[in-house]
Amino acid sequence: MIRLQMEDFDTGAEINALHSMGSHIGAVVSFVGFVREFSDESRLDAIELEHYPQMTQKSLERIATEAKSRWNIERVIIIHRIGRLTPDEQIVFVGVASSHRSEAFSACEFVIDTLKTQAPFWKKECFSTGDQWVDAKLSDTSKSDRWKSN
Amino acid sequence: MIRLQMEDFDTGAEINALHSMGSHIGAVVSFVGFVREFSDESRLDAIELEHYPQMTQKSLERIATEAKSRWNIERVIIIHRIGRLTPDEQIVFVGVASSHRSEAFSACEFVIDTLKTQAPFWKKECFSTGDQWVDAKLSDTSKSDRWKSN
Amino acid sequence: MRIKVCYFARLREKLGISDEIIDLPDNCGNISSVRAVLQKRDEIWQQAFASDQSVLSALNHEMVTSDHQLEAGDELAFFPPVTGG
Amino acid sequence: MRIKVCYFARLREKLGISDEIIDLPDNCGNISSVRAVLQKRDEIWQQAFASDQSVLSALNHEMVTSDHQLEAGDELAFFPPVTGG
Repeated sequence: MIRLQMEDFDTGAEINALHSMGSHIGAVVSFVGFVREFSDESRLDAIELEHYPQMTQKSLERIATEAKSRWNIERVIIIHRIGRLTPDEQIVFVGVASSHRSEAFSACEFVIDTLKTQAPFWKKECFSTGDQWVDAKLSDTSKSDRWKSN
Repeated sequence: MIRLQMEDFDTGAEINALHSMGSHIGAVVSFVGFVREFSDESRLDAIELEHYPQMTQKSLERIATEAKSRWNIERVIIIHRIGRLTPDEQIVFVGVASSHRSEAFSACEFVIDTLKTQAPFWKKECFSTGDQWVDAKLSDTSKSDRWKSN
Repeated sequence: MRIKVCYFARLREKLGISDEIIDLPDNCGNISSVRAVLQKRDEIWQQAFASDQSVLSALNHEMVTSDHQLEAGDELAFFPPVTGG
Repeated sequence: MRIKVCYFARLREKLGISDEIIDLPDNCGNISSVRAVLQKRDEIWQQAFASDQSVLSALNHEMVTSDHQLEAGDELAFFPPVTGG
């Protein structure tokens, strides 16, 4: 299940929802990403998340589908917020439910790593001194690439 | 932070607590384990969790400390329930906060894998036809052993 | 042939446009050719598309490489490397 | 010398005892020796400790192997492989 939204989400409720989707689910692994308070040395006022509306949903569904085809997992929930977010707010949730915990760990990490290099979101950091688009990180590319050889 | 308790816990609150422990924490990875409804083919009434009170806390602290020494992570929360739990109840929470998500994933999986073979808990499954101690799984031993060679 | 082209994020701001319809010669070919056409507009466009790595492409909402062929009615998008999550 | 011995879970139920104080010869040695002493009690104790793998040991609240030496005042625990989480 994919959700794109401006509003915040309730991590505990999502984890319970994942678990309640099947009677043999014993494990839920989740990742939550937050807006940091500082970027380098500067205090952030906010971030703004732009995305490509016609493509985003499809792109995240494709990532979830690939995770399900590669690992023995039951459900995936991806929630990504868009718009303006202030420090400490939640940005993204990836939750995976499975009867096998190691598969849930791999699938969850795969989804967030792949999202970071494939899903059409762009972050702008807003400082009191002006705005700045965030540069893509080389480390994200290598984390994502690592799943290709598996 | 280690907690052993009879009561349920609020996963979302724990994840928020982990995040609020530091301004540069961008990622929280968590694992939640649940009581399954069925064991093999039989419907469970409940499970009972016995532990070794003088040892349990120390054992979990040692696992959390080892995780912190091996990965660049900020905080670890481990919550394990004891006593009688019914199907769908939460048993265990492992949450790891970090500025680096891949370290958080590894540390979280290490903690739950190690807990499953090192922490002194024993599960008994209660069926309408009688009770049955759970056998340790060989797969848990191999998951735990895998961290030794890393 | 006619296609829609969209621009996002830093690229959108630099070029001052979020989307447009452009007419291409029928045998214009692949995405690289469109980039070449756009680069001829002016200095800003030339620079914006100068590096292959700093501009990614999606064709009909799928990430693709620049050698992908185009068809009439396609929606082509250009954007910087993504930074969500 | 005197030590405390604790039993947990399936082992506790099988033996019908959760803990006891036992007196050992001063040079009794290691955990294996204690196991040997306990196995002599009767058929049930003999069987319970028959397999090395099915009974783990903790000495003063740390998991240890059976070759660990004992000292007076130690708390020794025997239990089946753990199944928490």
